[in-house]
Amino acid sequence: QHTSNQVIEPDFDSKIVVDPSKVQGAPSSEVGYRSKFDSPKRIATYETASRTPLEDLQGTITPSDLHFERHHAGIPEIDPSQHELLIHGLVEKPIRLKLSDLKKYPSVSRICFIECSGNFRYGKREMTPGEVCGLTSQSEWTGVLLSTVLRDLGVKPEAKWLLAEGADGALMARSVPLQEALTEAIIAYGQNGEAIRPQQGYPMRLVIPGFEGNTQIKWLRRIEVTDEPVMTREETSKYTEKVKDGNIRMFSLVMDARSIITYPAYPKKIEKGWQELRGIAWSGRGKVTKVLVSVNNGKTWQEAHLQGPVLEKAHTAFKFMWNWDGKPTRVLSKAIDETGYEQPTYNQLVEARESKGGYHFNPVVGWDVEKSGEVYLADIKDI
Amino acid sequence: QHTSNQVIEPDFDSKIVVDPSKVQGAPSSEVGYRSKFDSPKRIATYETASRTPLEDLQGTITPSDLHFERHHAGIPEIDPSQHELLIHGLVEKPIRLKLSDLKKYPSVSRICFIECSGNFRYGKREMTPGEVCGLTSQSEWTGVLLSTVLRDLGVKPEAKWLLAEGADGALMARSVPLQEALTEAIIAYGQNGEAIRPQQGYPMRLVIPGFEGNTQIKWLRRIEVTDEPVMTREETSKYTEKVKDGNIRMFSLVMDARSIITYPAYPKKIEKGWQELRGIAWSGRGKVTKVLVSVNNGKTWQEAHLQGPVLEKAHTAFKFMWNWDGKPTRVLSKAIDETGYEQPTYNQLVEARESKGGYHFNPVVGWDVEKSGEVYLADIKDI
Amino acid sequence: LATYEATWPEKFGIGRPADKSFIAKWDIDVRPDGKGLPKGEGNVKDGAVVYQNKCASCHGVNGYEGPEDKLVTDSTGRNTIGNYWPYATTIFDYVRRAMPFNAPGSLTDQEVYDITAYLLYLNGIIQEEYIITEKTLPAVEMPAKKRYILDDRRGGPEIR
Amino acid sequence: LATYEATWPEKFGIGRPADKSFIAKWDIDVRPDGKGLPKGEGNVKDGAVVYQNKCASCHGVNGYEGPEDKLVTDSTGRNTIGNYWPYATTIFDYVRRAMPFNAPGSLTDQEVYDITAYLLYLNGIIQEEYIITEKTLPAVEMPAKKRYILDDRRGGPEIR
Ligand code: HEC
Ligand code: HEC
Ligand SMILES: [Ca+2]
Ligand SMILES: [Ca+2]
Ligand SMILES: [Ca+2]
Ligand SMILES: [Ca+2]
Ligand SMILES: [Ca+2]
Ligand SMILES: [Ca+2]
Ligand SMILES: [Co+2]
Ligand SMILES: [Co+2]
Repeated sequence: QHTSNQVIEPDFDSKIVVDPSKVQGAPSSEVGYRSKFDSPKRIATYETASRTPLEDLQGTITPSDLHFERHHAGIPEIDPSQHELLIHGLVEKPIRLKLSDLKKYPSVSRICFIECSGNFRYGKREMTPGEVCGLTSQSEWTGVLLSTVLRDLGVKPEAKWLLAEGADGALMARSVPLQEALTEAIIAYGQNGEAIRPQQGYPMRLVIPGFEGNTQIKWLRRIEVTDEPVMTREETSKYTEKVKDGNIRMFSLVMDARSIITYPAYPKKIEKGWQELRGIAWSGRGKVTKVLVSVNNGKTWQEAHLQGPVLEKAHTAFKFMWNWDGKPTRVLSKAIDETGYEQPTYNQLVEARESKGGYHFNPVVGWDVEKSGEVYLADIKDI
Repeated sequence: QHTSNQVIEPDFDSKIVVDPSKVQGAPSSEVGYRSKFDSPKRIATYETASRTPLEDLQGTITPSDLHFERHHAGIPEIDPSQHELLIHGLVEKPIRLKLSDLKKYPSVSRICFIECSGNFRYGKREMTPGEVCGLTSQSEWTGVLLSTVLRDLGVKPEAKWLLAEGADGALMARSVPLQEALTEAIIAYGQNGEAIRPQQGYPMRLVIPGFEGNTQIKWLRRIEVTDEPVMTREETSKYTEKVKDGNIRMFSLVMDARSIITYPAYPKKIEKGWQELRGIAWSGRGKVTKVLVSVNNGKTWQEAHLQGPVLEKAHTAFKFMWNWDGKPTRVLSKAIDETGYEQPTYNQLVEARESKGGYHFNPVVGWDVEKSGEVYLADIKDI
Repeated sequence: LATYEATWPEKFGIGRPADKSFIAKWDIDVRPDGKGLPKGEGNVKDGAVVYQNKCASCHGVNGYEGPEDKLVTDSTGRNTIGNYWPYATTIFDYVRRAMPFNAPGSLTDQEVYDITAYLLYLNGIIQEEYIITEKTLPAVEMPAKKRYILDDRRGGPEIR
Repeated sequence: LATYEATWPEKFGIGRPADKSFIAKWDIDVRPDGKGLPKGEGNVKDGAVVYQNKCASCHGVNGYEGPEDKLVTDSTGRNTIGNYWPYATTIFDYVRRAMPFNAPGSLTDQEVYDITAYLLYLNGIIQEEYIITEKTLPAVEMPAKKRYILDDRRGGPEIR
């Protein structure tokens, strides 16, 4: 549109600081890009997982390309024109659905978190929030309610479970109780406005708000309605946890309430004076009703401010205004949900479960603030 | 982590369809990517603007890299360590704030739309929703309330306006009434969880929910609190509109209620039978309370379903279940907001304003569905 | 949504019917009661050969040396088929759908039967001469079975 | 938020004070009453020279041939300084901040004064010998000024 024979090109590669108001900037583009001065990255230490850098984010939406990953055979590349979802088993009318078919059903959108039930690591002082529990992310998911599709097919009375299966190399498969799935599960094809990313299940996945991530089968290609669970490897050998009396608990499907302070946190360094302590809290059982914060190593707890709208089964941002006096201390957070569940300490969990880790381990975590202002992950056994 | 001397690489480049369950997929990565089968693009026909492809999106969040652009001197590249926001004028204590300073204030996040007040094009039957009104996008914005910052500085009693100015080549500047800005304006640094993209104002911008996009100064470097508006070129020569009796209306700041059906829409082709008609509706004056849809060229109107939670000054998804009988018809939508404002027709606007276009032109638009199932933009003068 | 639903047709009739042969091709799961198992029989001796050829590189010559998951109980107490898996049918189901890791879906049902027998044998659950079939596999009692309980937590203040 | 605010200190004291000289460097806006105008004077003749050198390539030798925005009224009735701009001070403010498009911020105040005079002259608003200064510029009456009204719509059913 603009004609000129003497355009001054901005200097994109040099670090020389020019007054940006004195040069013409870059033109518009088909796809935007990040500033080179702020390009957060996932923590991708394993081939089959990567973590959301919680400490680099703000608000509650996770950018789609920073959504955590966990896959068991890598990310398949799927041509949607070749992909079908088979729904069969205890239904009157088994069907095959293409992506274009799915989009014909009444659609729903919902903002909720997806968390891997193996989302807890500790053991070093030098760990970031993302390293501790970055296997949780939040998106606005769009798709069709499973109940809407099954209403069309006719579910037989003896149906009690379903098996959901992916098209990936692991043919990842999980059994889910039908009643719970019919309440809220979405066969999703949209994530934050666009198509689901390949890493999150393109072209379609299950989203079961509040459920452990592994049940929310990505690259979904088959749903079998059944009378009993299949007892796949992922609901027996994995995604079960050792609890009291030598027992192994299975089908722990709902993610318990949890929270983490993302600022201040390792590797940040803070200064004496007023700061806003920030974090996220969430519960698979509904709304977070309260987040308690302690800035004196658990001696006293105060209520944090929750950023509205507080949604069900969603990452909820909390804030707490803190005047740091410059003395070494420990800051902690604790989520409470609408069922009255209060996020436990590590020691409470260990006592209740006779276990020091495993899936669904959601202890209170916190940060030691040193005199220097340096911040380190607090010793979990000491909380 | 995994050792193997015979990894079968997935074939990412060929179109040969293999059963994805029979091959190992791609590993995790620091930053995700889109499927090559679904990579929406902005409509970037001008160097200084690009449009959100509304027809390719679902739900209500706009992916940050598809947020519409409008700039008047290109996108500056700003090193945040060199950037400052100066706040001065009718304040007790003028200050300079760096990005790191801004982040120290109490933060807020809010999902709302930003729309350019020049967001309406027509004239051809072959136009997509994005081409007609893709200068609107929605994000979760994070930052500090302007009122929080000004509370610290002390505003003098005679203050009535503010001038906001960008660091871009245009030194883009707009006057905004102080009272309205103090209610909701955010000095934002976050967009959908991450830093604001350069195209949207990195490292900081004004977000004034419901206000016309041009006032929400990007690359913000100066706020002067004043007793009178500056009458910049962008609030006189541009961003004003000719109305009744030869008048020119200025400071039309709030975006009027509006809606558009994004499916079915050009260039889609539909088939006889049940379909979900989908779209978005929004109002700068608060919540959308109702969207009316007509599937018979305005003869009768029915209420569409609104996807909750319905937020203030936010794109709200609406849906309407329609059984198309295969006969040519016209589908229309009309937004109604909490003030009782009803989106007008083109003819109503032309009559009221004695003008056939210009800023803040928000007429009801719709789509002609032909016998073939092809869908074309309806003639605006005929609605 | 309630009022919205009231505007929907009784049936949308979207998608195409799935016939038996299509379903059979994808219906790969095997349940504890044996449902889903193909007819067949596997033995420990043949399983050992397949295992050494296709599995040992990742799981160790004896099944517990890694580098990947231990399949056989050793002194470390790590979870294995022998000490942790509640159902023998899961071995068949999982190996057929996901292993070998680098060539998933490449095994024949015969190979899967043989390997299943071999892994049960290595874990001391069946004798060397025991034949695994669609009838005998569901009948195999797994040592860990009795330890499994269902999660019955439904929120509320109790920590468990 | 109300309860949250109750936990805040009276002042955060964030950021560093901005002194007069720093503010002066950035405080570039010029208001209708002339506030913000540097001392100076511009004339039509010098403005014509600057205009031909630095502006004509985009706005035309006579100011209305384009290819970019028409700056001078012609028979097309398109918006221009002459028929649409309510304040003469806006010319100074805008040209200084944003023009030439490809070298924004490159003009001296002297050049801006001269161009402002020239553009007012081309639009028939001032005479050729009229001198534009920080005193006279705010006094220039723009033809379109009287047409401007403030938006007083506040929602509700009325269409305006
Ligand atoms: C190239 C490496 C590789 C080869 C070859 C391989 N595996 Fe695996 N195996 C793995 C990995 C990696 C896992 C863990 C996968 C996961 O957790 O998603 C695994 C997991 C398993 C498990 C589940 C263990 C548990 O406790 O949950 C079984 C059983 C298994 N493999 C059996 C086999 C058999 C049988 C073969 C040969 C037919 C085989 N594997 C070949 C890498 C391999
Ligand atoms: C390289 C091209 C180019 C040059 C050289 C240029 N301009 Fe412009 N001018 C533009 C463009 C493009 C716009 C529209 C900018 C926008 O809308 O954001 C514009 C807009 C303007 C406007 C606003 C018009 C209106 O009605 O709002 C004025 C006044 C103006 N130019 C004056 C000048 C002067 C004076 C010079 C020389 C000192 C100059 N221009 C040199 C491209 C140019
Ligand atoms: Ca990081
Ligand atoms: Ca498109
Ligand atoms: Ca089955
Ligand atoms: Ca497979
Ligand atoms: Ca000023
Ligand atoms: Ca400039
Ligand atoms: Co679980
Ligand atoms: Co306006």
